[in-house]
Amino acid sequence: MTDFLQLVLSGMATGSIYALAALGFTLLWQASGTINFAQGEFVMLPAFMMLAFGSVGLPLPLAFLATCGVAVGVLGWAFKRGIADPLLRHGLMPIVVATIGLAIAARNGVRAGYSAEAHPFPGLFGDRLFQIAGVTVTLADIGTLVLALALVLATQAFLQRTVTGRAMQAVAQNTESATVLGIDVPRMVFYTFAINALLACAAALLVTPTYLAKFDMGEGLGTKAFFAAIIGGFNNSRGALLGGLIVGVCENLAAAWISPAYKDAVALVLFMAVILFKPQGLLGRKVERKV
Amino acid sequence: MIEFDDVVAGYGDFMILNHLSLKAARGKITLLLGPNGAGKSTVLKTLFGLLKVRQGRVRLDGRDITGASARQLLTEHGVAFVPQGRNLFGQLSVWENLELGGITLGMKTTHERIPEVLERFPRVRERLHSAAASLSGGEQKQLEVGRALLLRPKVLLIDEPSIGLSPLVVQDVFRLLRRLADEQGVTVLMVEQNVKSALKMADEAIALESGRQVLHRRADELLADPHIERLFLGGAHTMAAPV
Amino acid sequence: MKKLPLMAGLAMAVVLLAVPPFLKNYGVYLFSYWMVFVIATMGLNLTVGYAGQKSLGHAAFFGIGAYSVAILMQHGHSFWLGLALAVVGCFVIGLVLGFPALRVQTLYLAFATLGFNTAVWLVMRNEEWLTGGTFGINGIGRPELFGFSLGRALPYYYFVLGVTVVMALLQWKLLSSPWGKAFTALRDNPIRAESLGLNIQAYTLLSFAIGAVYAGVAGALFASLVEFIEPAPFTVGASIMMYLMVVVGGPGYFFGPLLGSAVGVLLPEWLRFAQAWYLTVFGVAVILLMLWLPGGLLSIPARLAARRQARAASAARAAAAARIGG
Amino acid sequence: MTPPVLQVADLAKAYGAIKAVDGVSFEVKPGEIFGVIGPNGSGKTTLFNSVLGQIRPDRGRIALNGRDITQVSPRQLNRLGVGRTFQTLQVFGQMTVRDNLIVAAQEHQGSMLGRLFAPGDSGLGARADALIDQFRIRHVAHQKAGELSYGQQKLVDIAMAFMSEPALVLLDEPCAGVNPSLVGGISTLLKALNRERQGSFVVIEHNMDFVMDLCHRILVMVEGRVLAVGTPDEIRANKQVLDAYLGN
Amino acid sequence: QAIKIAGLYELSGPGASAGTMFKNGADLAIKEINAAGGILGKKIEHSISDTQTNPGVAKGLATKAIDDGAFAVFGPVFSGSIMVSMAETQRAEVPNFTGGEAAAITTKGNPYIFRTSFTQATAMPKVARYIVDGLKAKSVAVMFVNNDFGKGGRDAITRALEAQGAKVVADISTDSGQVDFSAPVLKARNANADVLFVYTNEEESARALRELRKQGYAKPIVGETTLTGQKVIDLAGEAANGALAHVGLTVDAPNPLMLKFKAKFYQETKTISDHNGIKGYSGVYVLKAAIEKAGKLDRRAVAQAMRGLSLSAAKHPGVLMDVRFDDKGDLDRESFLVEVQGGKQVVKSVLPPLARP
Ligand SMILES: Nc1ncnc2c1ncn2[C@@H]1O[C@H](COP(=O)(O)OP(=O)(O)OP(=O)(O)O)[C@@H](O)[C@H]1O
Ligand SMILES: Nc1ncnc2c1ncn2[C@@H]1O[C@H](COP(=O)(O)OP(=O)(O)OP(=O)(O)O)[C@@H](O)[C@H]1O
Ligand SMILES: [Mg+2]
Ligand SMILES: [Mg+2]
Repeated sequence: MTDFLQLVLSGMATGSIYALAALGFTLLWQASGTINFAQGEFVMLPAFMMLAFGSVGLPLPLAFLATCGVAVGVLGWAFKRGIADPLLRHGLMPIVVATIGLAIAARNGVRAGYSAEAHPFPGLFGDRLFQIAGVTVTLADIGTLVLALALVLATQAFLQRTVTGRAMQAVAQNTESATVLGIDVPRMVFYTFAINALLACAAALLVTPTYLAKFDMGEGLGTKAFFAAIIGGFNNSRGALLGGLIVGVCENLAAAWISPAYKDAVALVLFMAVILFKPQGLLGRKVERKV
Repeated sequence: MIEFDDVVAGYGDFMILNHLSLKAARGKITLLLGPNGAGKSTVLKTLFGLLKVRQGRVRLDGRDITGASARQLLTEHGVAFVPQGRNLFGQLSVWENLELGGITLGMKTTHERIPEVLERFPRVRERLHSAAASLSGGEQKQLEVGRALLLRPKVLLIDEPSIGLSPLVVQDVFRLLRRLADEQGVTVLMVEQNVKSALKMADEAIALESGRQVLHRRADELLADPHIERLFLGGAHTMAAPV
Repeated sequence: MKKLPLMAGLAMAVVLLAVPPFLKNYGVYLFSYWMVFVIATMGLNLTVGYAGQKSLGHAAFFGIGAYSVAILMQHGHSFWLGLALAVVGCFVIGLVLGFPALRVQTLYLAFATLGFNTAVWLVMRNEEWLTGGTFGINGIGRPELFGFSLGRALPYYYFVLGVTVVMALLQWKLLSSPWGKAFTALRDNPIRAESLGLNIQAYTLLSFAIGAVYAGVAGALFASLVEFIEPAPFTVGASIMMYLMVVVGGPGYFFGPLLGSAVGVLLPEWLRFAQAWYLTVFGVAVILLMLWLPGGLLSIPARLAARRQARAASAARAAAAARIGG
Repeated sequence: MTPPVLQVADLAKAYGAIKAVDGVSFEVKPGEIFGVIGPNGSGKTTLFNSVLGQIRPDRGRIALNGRDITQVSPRQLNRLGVGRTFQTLQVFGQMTVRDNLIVAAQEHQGSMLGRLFAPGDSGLGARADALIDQFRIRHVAHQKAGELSYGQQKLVDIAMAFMSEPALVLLDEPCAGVNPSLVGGISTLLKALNRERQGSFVVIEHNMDFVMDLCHRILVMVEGRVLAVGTPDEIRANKQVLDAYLGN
Repeated sequence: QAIKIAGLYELSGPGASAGTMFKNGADLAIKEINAAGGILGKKIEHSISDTQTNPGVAKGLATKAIDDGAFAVFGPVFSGSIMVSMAETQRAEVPNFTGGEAAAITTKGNPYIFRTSFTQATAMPKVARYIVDGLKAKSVAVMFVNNDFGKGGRDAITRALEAQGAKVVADISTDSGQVDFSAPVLKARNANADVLFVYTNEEESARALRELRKQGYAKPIVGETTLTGQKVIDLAGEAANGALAHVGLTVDAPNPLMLKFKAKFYQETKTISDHNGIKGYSGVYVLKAAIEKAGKLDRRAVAQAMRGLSLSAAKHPGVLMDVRFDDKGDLDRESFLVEVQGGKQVVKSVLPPLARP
């Protein structure tokens, strides 16, 4: 039983990491109708930015704030101007491929320009251990989980409950109609990417102590986040959290009790089942009526 | 007054309006008629800043609005536009669609005005919290018209509102437009294929063919004209016999 | 109009035939590598570009083809048997993979195929008794054709080229038959297509299965080209690269895969002068390409044609307007 | 006696609390042009989609020429000779108008395997051209259907329904957005097909001139139920119908 | 004119860390040699290319190296890639130095392939001996990474342990890039073995060590070079303390040459070299010695000279440690048993080569 709890708790900690990365996917899908294959790199870049700010002597919180600033400019504004604006109206394919290109460029740019090594990253929560019912958890585990939860709920509330959030969704669903209604489309698109950039920074802050700052850290993270987002439901931010936790926990249980070699397959089976029986995801809304 | 002066506009390299000039009087209801593909919708889209004006000028009450964006027209000139086809945010609820319709007004004003609109379109009120895409064709159109009225525009561009609306509702909408023009001096530029009913309520009519104005007359005159058929037929063709 | 693609194809064929003898082994190897990916992405182009099914699992079929040949040759069977198995195996598995496509569309389909790819990759990696696991399978030979050995680089290249041409002709025939229209209809509007009597289930499944066969054939050739395989070239990442090649080349354009694979295979090699930065440059090049031509490289001729057509239509319209006005 | 072409009995479909179609029964006789009218949201489109296998009705029975077709797929219905149009535009946007028409009938030519070896236009070019001329869309025949005006797309959509020469066609607001001259044309076409080939039609339409002139019988729906069925004259004289739908 | 050395390294993809280190090591050696006048009076020209950790690309690059007339080929490091590319270099009779540790590389009878480090087959018996004799363990749990490197090591250690009379009671597979080690650590804990043997790459080693500490694992943790590298210590922090490892090559060896190398490497690259850096560096010096022994720039003669080549660090400082090659291309030299103490590798004992020259 303790074993089980240990696995579940650890899985939830890992899962909340997936959830944070998945949150970006669901946000972009709901608010701009795109999929960003560079989402993992969007987490990796702020991690390195924070390291860079740290190396010139900024303490972590300041480095984080500075990184947020830079990220909103680069991953938000520049991404919007450089990639989203010209490509959004051409449908999904070109922008998806552009983000694949971006992922390749970012990953290899960091590798060539900085280093191919993994770098340790200061943890936000210190290295404290707790014993709860015979189960060991770290402060970081709990902190990540709580913060992930908070971010997910905040994002969800923003999108669903504020007019700006809904205007962002409106732009994704029908840009021309949004224009006709006088919605400031470019600004909404910018908000979307700016928020995405901020979420990526937050994710980087929480994720990197475990993932380590490495040029290809985004690759694995991106894939897992993908799975998490689908299982939870792509058009729902809470889904990202649920999906992330499910993937994290299932992986752990499978690795311990089924087959470590096929542990990814368990998430996969789940994933297939969700896709086939509830394609909109566990918490996703069904898209209504086509004819 | 809406004024097109020698306007050239189109899609990519395909010019639909070739040196089009036309005028729609202020505070009047002007109909835009013509065969399918004449360029009626293109006129409205160009006017509303959705298509680029390649040549010529567009003026509104004497002010040059060539190249103005939709947002500017809406906020600075009080122009609202109901396009042809379906233009809702399908996955958002009816209520949310209405709210977004008033985004340029601020939420306070919008919330004050929404009940008024709902009263006018009771079918829409019944479905207030359903996703817009689940509405029937006519219900969706009603919602769209309502959403535009929320803005209390000074100029209303409306593209074939009668598509999908049942006869009673069409009458309602037409009557409403008439009142807006008469009581509030709203300028209405409307495209219609439902020619006879539309002419009955309109002030003037412009017929378009291949992107050219072929006629501009008073609506009542036109209605009385025995040759009216020819005008919106796009020449003298009728459909050939079946094979 | 129909002649233009044919002419371009012929010109390209001349280049492909005449240049390699003047290249060193490395050049020939690259050309072979390129052709292998042309075949694979031709299949993906059918599935994604023409039939509009979002597939991110193409590398799995590529791998199935490669392992078919590798495993059979390892056990002393001929390449040709492996190739046949690759074709049949991929067709059947492609059909099976098509089934999720009947239930889910667009984004979700992409995910399902991505999951399938991961599953296949896991099997390749873990079932050591069959696939050699991460140690891979070494010493895969090259076939003989009519008693003529294809072991050396140049003969093998011409063999691969020959297969490419055959596969291209088959696809050309397929696409110019009513099936081609059916696939496009399926892509544009499946609901309408079904109400017009199109068996969208069958066409969907077939678009996957036929696409998979192309990948399988390519995989078979790949195994013999590299003479060693392990699971790494068949990951989701590889599928994503293939998707990139199709989109960059121009999805739904017949010769798109030829150019797209050149971008995916040859461009990084050309960029090697940029040293450590060459992949960064490659990534940026892909972005710029998309910004310049969102419809892919082969949308240039289509764009020009569309422009010409639009100008003609404009002129016709202006003339009509003049008649009325006059 | 020949069975009705289309027989619908006690059909119902609800979305949550909304009874979109609520126990509708009617028959369409061979060679009949049957109109369906009713206020917005009265369930006409839902009725069509249920009959045509697009959505699954909650209850009810549908028969085509006496054969049960409840829950038969749209494709099979098409193969059984049922054509249709949709209320929303449904064309193949990336294909040319002519290809739209060809693809609309090609599945009726030979077997699937046979089509692999058939000529690109499946021998349907002439028929497509004839319809193109009839609907006066010759000048846009080689344009992409997605780049046409609303009315032009509507015409393509209707023409597609006739490509495979179906015995029964269900049309959902065919005249919406179509120029009056062509509305007359469509009317003429339907009448001629009806006369010459005994084609049966079910038409949803809000254009009363069209409906009254064309239809042999008309069904009026209100709130998912049948309010009245009758000849145009009967319907025009029905007080309830006037109140609910037609006005003055 | 110049001696062309073609370096085919994993500079991107999963092998990027290892490949970059190997490249940097080789590059440093080449710079030094050129500065000192080259080999037989000729300068070395180092052409570097990236295999993307993809065997198909590696094969092409090997072909290219041969097309370009490379005198010798360095790399790739990953076993899968070297398996493919060495077929090309063998066909062209070009000496090929690899960092791969898989046993299979030298069992194919390829006379042109040479290692720059132990195979797992030589290293593991040494570890096993220490586990059984030094730690008096009867049962061992093995945690390995599920790739060719990890599986090869797992097979070798299992064989070696069984030969020494210890039992492997748990066989725990982990993924490359795995983040959450709670399940494998739990399994290790539940196995209740006397010793845990961990054979994963550096980053995963660090994560495993952290999780082991988190779950309070108290038994000895033993590994190979990748368990106690400086990188691991940096990443795992305190959790690395107490980990034991058999290390073929470490910059912390009690060896002045090694310390000098460490400093130079740091100066060049601002990173601390791991075993791959040492492999690349010493490999180039081995080649130099072999060419000088052959006395001419003849590939076949150099390959011939490599057989049974025995080099002492005293005479050839660049090889850093005494080394001896056998006729298969495998090498033998002394190695170390280290423990992490206070965030540093401390050498506990020096293990002699298997066979003294
Ligand atoms: N998928 C759905 N989910 C929820 N409600 C639906 C759905 N489809 C239809 N409805 C509701 O069912 C009712 C009937 O709709 P239907 O489209 O059949 O009307 P209609 O008679 O065709 O109207 P119109 O003349 O406006 O096209 C409407 O109130 C509509 O809102
Ligand atoms: N998106 C587009 N791209 C290219 N051409 C277009 C596009 N939209 C319309 N057209 C062309 O422009 C011409 C005029 O279209 P428009 O929509 O203005 O016609 P309309 O008069 O509104 O017709 P309808 O009565 O059918 O709505 C048509 O010939 C059509 O082919
Ligand atoms: Mg129009
Ligand atoms: Mg309807």
